[in-house]
Amino acid sequence: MSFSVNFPLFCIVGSLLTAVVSSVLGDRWARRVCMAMVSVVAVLNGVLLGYLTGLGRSVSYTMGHYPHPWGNELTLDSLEALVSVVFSLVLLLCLLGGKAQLQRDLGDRKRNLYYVMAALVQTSLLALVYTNDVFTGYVFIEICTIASCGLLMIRQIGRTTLASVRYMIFSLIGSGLFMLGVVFLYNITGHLLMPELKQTLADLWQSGLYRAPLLTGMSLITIGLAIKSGLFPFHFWMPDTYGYATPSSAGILSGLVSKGYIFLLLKLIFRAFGTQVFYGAGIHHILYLLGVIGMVVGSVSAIREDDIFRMVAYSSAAQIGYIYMGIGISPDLGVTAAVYHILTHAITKPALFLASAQLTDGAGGSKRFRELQGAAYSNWVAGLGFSVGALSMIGLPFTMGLIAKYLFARAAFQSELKMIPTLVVLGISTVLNTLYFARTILRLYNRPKRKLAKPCPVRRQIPYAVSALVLSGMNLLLGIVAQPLISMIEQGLKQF
Amino acid sequence: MNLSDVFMISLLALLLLSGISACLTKNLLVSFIIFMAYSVIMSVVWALLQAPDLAITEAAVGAGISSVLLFITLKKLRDIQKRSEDEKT
Amino acid sequence: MKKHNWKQILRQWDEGRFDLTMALPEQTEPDHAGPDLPYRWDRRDRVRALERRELRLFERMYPWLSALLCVVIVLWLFWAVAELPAFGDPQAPAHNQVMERYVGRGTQETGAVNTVAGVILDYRAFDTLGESHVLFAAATAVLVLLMAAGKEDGEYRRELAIMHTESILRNTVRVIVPVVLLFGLYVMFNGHLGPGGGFSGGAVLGAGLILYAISFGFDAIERFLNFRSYRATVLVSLCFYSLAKCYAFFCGANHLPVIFSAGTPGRIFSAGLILPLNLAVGLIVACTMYGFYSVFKRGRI
Amino acid sequence: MLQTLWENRIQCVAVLIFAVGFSTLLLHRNLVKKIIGLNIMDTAAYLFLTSIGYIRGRLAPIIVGTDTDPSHYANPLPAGLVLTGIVVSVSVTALMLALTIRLYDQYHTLNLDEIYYMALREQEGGQ
Repeated sequence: MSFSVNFPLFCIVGSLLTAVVSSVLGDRWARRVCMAMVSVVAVLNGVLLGYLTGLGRSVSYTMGHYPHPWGNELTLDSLEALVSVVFSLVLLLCLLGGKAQLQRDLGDRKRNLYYVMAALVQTSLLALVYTNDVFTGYVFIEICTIASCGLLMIRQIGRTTLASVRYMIFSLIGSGLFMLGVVFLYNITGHLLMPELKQTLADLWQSGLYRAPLLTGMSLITIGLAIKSGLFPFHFWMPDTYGYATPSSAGILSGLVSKGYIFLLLKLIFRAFGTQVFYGAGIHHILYLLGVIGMVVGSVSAIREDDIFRMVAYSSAAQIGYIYMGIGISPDLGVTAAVYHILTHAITKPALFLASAQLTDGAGGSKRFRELQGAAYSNWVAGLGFSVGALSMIGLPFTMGLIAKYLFARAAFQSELKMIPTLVVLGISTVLNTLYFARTILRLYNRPKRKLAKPCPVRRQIPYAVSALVLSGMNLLLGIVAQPLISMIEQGLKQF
Repeated sequence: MNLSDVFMISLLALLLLSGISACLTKNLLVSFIIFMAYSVIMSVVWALLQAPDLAITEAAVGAGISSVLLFITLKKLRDIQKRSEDEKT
Repeated sequence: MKKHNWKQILRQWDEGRFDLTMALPEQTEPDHAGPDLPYRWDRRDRVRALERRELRLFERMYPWLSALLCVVIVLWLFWAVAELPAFGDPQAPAHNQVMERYVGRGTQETGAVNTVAGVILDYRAFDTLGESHVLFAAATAVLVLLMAAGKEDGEYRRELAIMHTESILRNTVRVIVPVVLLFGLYVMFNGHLGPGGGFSGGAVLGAGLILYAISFGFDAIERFLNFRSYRATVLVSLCFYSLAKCYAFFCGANHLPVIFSAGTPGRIFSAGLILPLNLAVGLIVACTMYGFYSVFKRGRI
Repeated sequence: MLQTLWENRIQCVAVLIFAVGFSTLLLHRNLVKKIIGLNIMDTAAYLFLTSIGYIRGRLAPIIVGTDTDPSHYANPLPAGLVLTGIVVSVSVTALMLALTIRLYDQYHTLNLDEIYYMALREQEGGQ
């Protein structure tokens, strides 16, 4: 066995140590250490990805001397490595791209604590992606919740405190339900490790024993994670949370944290419940329905917003709907589309938030569209970043958005029942997306009558420019040559 | 049904009662005190369920530290209220 | 019925004020709001009035709504509970080979007489590693929130002056605090031999510190626990915890022997890593609990 | 069914308390009451979990002497999980209380909806 299977352990413990050490360092050093750690994590996971793709099967890594079902474990396979590479890269780019706003929004004394929270988010995302144990999932969900609340409320204006309270309340309801679901499943199976859980649940499903607790446990876990990731009826915390946080945090929360929960749900469906039991129980129909409604409702709300951040936040609610719709369609093609869309959204949404921040800064700090007229001329990088992101969200050719929509449509043809509604809603949603994103782009590139704001100095923009160009480049690259990524996801799902 | 069952059932009834009344009481201070009682009852229930580790922890954390934090918060809130009223007058 | 002015709708779309309710006739608009009057019944006003009415309605509905929700959840969960294995049944599925190994071979494998300590600090140590960082994360977040409140709150000094006159309280505390601290330490050190462990011991220790701080003031406690020593303790304990567990995980996964032996079960210096880990956890918990109190009380540690 | 419910009475009580805490957390407007509801909800889930570990007529899972026969002791795993959970819930409580203090400092009320309207008005006034 190659040495690289130890990398997830090193990444997780290393990020924990980074968080602890950053809390006593000064601002600059905390920043450097944290960025270095995140890049190292990205590289190590990349190496692991290479190894696991070659290996072609999943590996379970015991945390300690006791294999499952006795001790904690991690599972490593190519999909998990792929997702963690993307997550760490995006986290790095978020921290880089929002640097200017971070310096403005954070007080002097606690800037290092921001990096503590970022490192904790990184740890918990890695643990959520790699874990093979349901209860470990619960513990790291809590770390993730607290750390993301920290990222949110560290910019202390009234609205962020209010937003973090609402965020916390929804998250805690979600984790409470998740916990109760785990308790139910433990009660009827006696296992917390995923392989045994899957085996026992499949047996119980066959024999029909304990049917009610089984269904209850699964649905409680699903509802809990759906609430935490902001599926349709539970998306009310989103606009405030993403709209008032500092842009790096908005990018991290919308692009990574909610995706981490969804990935955990996928992992539970495949590894802990088993697709047969989960799809046999019919919970996916509810997810499908809520996802479809969320796609439309989120977009309609976004059209009605005249604040650019809140508009992007509502669009996030719509995109979460896409992902759940994919999970609801079918366990093979539908989930492939969902995973692809997780990556699309993780790459696109931070780019949009960071670009909006740059644009509003250039336009004198107002988030209204009226004042943003022609803002792209004073900051062409941000204009470019926003346009690429927006076009990808609409689903134009050469972007990841189009591929995601194609994959959803392909999955829809598998299911007779869901084909028509899926295609119709995809169409409606595309039109609605076009309505609000096209409007914004037109605004940005429409020369105002009054004089343009002065372009901001180039030196301060370099970190943002790097991050925007890399994010846009990734988006276009993976949109043009999508096939390797799709086959990687498909292969990964087979190993799941 | 023997004596320990009766004891357990009465504890459970008390637990339910204190849980509901802690949620429904209007006065915050009363609600905190009921919550403290709830934690103590919970720790006795856990001791009866053969989980002494939990009983110790719940007694220290639930009845001790959580409640202290709640009381300080209430104190803080009153201070803030008083300060803002002073500023008004 | 209002006639739609498409140009106007287009402009509103462009300005982000696009609203599907525009198509509806505006009944709520007051009659007097002509174009010559300065007051215009704005859309926001309409929404706000609507929401206020909703709020009042909700205020009245709250007990009923919550009762309804409660009943729905209870019925749903009762339906599930009714099928669960009976309480206290030794044949229940939860008591399977996992539990048998934890109890039957736990003492031999981990060296801990208290199998709960063996489970959380050896078999399932990764959970516990995460858990102590939950405490750390929460302490950091609380520090961020309440430090920003700015100047130190001088209120507690006045309270302390009142406390000084309460000699009964102070003398009681003087007697109780050493006992509480001693009990906390005992629970911490004894975690692998009897009920207790790092978390409970740390919580008791923290409660003792808080009691001391309440009656004797922070100045007394700062002689041995100020911000510097707080940070140093937490840093060292957490780093030790992470590194020790990382080493154990690494050895376990690669089938290497660890240098810590289980020792003779029942002795105080036994159970390999469990005793030092309990101490580390206990210090973290005690410091964090005291830190919560101190930050809440005066805005700093 | 009633027979099983009576046998599982601890779980039933836990479910009842969970529902009370859940609806308080979701529907009550006072932030501090929400926090109490949260704590009650969490402890109810832990009570449920602890009751799984209990086995009639067996002792706490602390080995007595050299008797390591698994059929003499209760299940240690639920206790370990609950221990983890309690610490998580006290951390979350502390964080929520700190948020409450900050919020009260800014808006001078604990009613979340009032706070929301005040924030909305503030935002519109700022434009």
